[in-house]
Amino acid sequence: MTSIDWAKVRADFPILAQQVNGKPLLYLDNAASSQKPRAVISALVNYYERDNANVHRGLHELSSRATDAYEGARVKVAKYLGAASAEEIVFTRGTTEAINLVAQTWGARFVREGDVILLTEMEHHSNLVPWQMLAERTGARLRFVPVAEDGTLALERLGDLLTAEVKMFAFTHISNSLGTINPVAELCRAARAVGAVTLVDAAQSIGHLPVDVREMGCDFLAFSGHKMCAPTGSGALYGRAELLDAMPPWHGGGEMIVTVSYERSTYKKAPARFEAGTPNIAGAVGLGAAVDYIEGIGRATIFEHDLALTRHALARLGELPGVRVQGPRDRRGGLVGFTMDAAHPHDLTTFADQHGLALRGGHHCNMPLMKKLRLPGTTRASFYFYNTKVEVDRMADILAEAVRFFA
Amino acid sequence: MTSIDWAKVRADFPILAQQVNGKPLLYLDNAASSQKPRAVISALVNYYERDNANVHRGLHELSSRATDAYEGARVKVAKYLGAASAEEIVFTRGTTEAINLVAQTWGARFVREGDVILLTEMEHHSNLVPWQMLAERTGARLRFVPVAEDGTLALERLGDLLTAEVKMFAFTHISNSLGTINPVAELCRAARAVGAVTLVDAAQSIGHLPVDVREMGCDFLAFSGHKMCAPTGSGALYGRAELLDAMPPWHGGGEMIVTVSYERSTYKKAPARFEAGTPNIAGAVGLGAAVDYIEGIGRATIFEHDLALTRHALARLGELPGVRVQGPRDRRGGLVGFTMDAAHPHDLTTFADQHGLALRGGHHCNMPLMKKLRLPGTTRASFYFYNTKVEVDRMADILAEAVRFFA
Amino acid sequence: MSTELDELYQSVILDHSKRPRNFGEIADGAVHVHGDNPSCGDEIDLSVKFGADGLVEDVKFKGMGCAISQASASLMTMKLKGKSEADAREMLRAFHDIVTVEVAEPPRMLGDLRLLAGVKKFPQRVKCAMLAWRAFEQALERKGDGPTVSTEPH
Amino acid sequence: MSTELDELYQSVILDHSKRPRNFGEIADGAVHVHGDNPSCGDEIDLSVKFGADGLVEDVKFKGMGCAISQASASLMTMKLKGKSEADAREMLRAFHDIVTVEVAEPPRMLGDLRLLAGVKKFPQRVKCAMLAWRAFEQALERKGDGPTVSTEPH
Ligand SMILES: Cc1ncc(COP(=O)(O)O)c(C=O)c1O
Ligand SMILES: Cc1ncc(COP(=O)(O)O)c(C=O)c1O
Repeated sequence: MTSIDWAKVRADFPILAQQVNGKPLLYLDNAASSQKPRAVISALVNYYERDNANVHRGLHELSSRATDAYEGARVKVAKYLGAASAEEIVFTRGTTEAINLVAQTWGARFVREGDVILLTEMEHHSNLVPWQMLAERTGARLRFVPVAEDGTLALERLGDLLTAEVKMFAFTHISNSLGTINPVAELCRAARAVGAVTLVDAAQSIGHLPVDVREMGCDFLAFSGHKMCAPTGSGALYGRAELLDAMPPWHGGGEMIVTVSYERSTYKKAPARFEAGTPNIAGAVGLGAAVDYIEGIGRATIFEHDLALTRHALARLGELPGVRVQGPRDRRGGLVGFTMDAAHPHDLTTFADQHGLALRGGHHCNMPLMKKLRLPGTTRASFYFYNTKVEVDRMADILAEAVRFFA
Repeated sequence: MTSIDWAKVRADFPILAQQVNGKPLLYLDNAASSQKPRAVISALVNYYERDNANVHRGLHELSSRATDAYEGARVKVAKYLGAASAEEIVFTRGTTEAINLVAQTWGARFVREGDVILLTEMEHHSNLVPWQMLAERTGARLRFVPVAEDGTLALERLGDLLTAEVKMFAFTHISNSLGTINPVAELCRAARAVGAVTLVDAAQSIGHLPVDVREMGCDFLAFSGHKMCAPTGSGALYGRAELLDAMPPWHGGGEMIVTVSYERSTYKKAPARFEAGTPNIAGAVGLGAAVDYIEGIGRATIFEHDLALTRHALARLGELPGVRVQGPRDRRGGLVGFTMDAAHPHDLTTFADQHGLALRGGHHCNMPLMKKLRLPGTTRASFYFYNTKVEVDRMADILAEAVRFFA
Repeated sequence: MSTELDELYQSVILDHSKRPRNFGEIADGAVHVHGDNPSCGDEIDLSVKFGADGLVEDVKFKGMGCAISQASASLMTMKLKGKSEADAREMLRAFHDIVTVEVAEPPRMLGDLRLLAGVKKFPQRVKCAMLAWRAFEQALERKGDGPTVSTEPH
Repeated sequence: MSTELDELYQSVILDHSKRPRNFGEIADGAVHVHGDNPSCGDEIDLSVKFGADGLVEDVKFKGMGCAISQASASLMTMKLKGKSEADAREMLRAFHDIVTVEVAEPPRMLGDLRLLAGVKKFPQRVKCAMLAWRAFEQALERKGDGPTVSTEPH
């Protein structure tokens, strides 16, 4: 087993040592956004107190340092994802921007009327709405891999759905409401067999378990830094070099051009081609620091830890009357969505908050899935490596109290 | 006169108290990016150490605090710009993203083949390339207000150029290579008279002099936070409410929708409509802190200060043999672009850097303008309120040494 | 235990949320309004029938959502019946006041609606309490249009 | 004064940058290559004429840019004349070495090009020193194609 001192790890997160509504903060809203360790906060402070300048354009010391820090972060992210080279990493504000970038540029070049974009019924709005917009612009059609009763994808339907008309198969690695871990390598293989390009939404997996784009065999992968200990406004798109270089540019502006005349411009190759204007330099530096921090613990270790908490949570929630957990029993990530007969998710979340417990209630940007499951939303507890078994017990006690309170 | 203790202000910027290449740092690359005061860095640290959570979606304490901080920053920015309401402020990564947003969404709805986009010959690539792309997509044409010999806009040509075919007139407030301050209110008035929409690129003016969208009478205004003491990755688009609400959505995803089914979605009004996904929350909070910091000094005061340095720099540069300052004599912002016969901008910038002096050399994302002026680029010194007259003298001494060195 | 929670979820409120009164739809001659809070998924379908005298003759609602939104809707329907437009508007104003600011003496006409004053300690829940009222406000706007069967798009 | 600067801008280098040798264009029978550093605007038009024996018969350049890029181009043209492809490639490799890493004894064949070793202290300027060489490398690639008049797109 691992020899991580989890208490010491937890102490790296200043925000956790506070009282909320008179109770110790019990932060279980990690699937929405994770907290930041001191190492990441310090990386930002150091950047601004020592190295800050604009990147790429300068021949002075600070500008060189800023550029090295920014490009160094790109190398870290590339390694973290198992990408073939740093040129395959485009920095974005997060998952949503990365998916929109693909839908707009790859989509403009490669999607035509009658083509099919295959999604799943469990996609976050961020991996659904951009494709709806692309379908509307191009006349392409959307298809969905159904979610089965047990919260997993109905893979037996894949043969029918993944036809030669499918140009893109975009799916989430881990469902943010059900917790389902999808068999991404298998899905990518199936897509490749019909010549479809794949995009993996790794928003929920990126900081939680080993993610390797070449093992997965995906063409694109999108993630957000803020869910993996990094600053808000950081994140990236991974794209296979061949695909990125075949895509038209996205935003026009400084840094993405080779030559500009008043009439026309020529564009750099990826990743610069897709990073017009001054980027979120400190955000990237913070993301690099988050990669280092997470790798210091180890993603396999984190997964093991989160899974242990999840199992314990499932056991404790199972004891509560009228509480029903959504999603599969096995192959699930570190989050638990559930309903409680006695209380609507919003009432339950308000109740929890008064006890210092941060949960999330609602549709979790999965409106159509909630409708399909005939749920008015769920309440979600999501774990990260700084959470403890004692916290899970405290959560269960608070929920038990809620059952009594709202009965 | 003002009673600002400039030495005390300067002490607010930790980065300035360092040696570079064995000499005290003399940072005169502010037009590329400004430095950050402790107040802004602390706002980031406080946000991450106390309040961090995802915005809008949560019913728990941290989420409320994060949402209040984020939306509070929007109110501050709205006031700072003199906008009619906070709903007119869309947070973006910076100027470039803001302009692309307008070119893509407003452009898609309102620009048709044969329409004209009017720009000026002094636009930064970020206010040129997005319009070239729009022109290519739609068949619209670009026209340019020429830059006259003295570095100002040839306003006598406006009558010919600003015809009824012009749908958009987009121009910079201050030229980032010439320093020219354009008569924005006059340009907006002229555009309104022919029914053209206006976009002001305020990248260089936003933290340097009073900017009021209603006094200007513009329809859109774009700026970057990183040039006004705020974090990288922050910035905003101001848009008149009526225009924003007439624009189609941009990126699809969480937070910008009202309802989502598998087939279609309906969208929120501005600004949420244009802010898909988790935004750069800390960036916005830092931008709000930068607004407070700058307003604490006063923009009129800052302008006065920067102008005094610029005048002094112009006088000192005038003494140097073979040094030619670009741009107008009067009505100019706090930056000076020049050429030196003895040295190419890159050699000069390297020379300066060895003396601790951060200058920028090159085309400054103004390639077509440099070509027109038959310059291989210029060297630029750009000032901010933490710079001093003593620093300008030191710069002049270093440049004098360069003249001798490269002679 | 948190007294704020006890004030927010008083037994009358929990009771109304579990067994809402006037739950259903008015078949004929009513103005129908659909309202929702997209960020939380609460929905309401309100039907309001105005009498020849302009008074609120009947109000019913269907909906799903949190206890606060359901209780507020249920209590509202009970209080609005028989009211004139002026009185109803006054009630709307008064109710909005008690869920957003400290009101020393909440008007008696609000009756049990006053029990929802606990909401003001929970700013994010104000929109839950107001959902039914916003729908009713729209019904008033469309009173002149006569009976409708369409629902309001967001 | 900074010794790094003195090493970077030795008098020979400044001299070549101000009065570049072999400045111009080869009219007939040459391979023409255009190269640039888009981020700084340095440009070069290189023409290389290969003899029947495969040796570099003549090299000329036109361009604008910083002292480093101009001096490097000027010195390069002087050294390449009469060289075989193998020798020229060896020289390219050796030159790249001295401007990027510490080389104890720079090969004598580089001649005055060794004066550009000061560049290695200035990593951002390496691309300036290499611009002419990258263009020459392209000319070698296209040697087999015979004389061209087109310029290379970026
Ligand atoms: C006039 C002008 N416009 C636009 C920009 C682009 O700003 P950003 O790179 O922050 O998007 C700049 C700064 O580089 C500028 O000076
Ligand atoms: C599965 C999934 N996809 C996409 C997103 C969107 O991420 P972001 O809001 O950081 O762009 C999220 C998080 O909200 C998510 O959980």
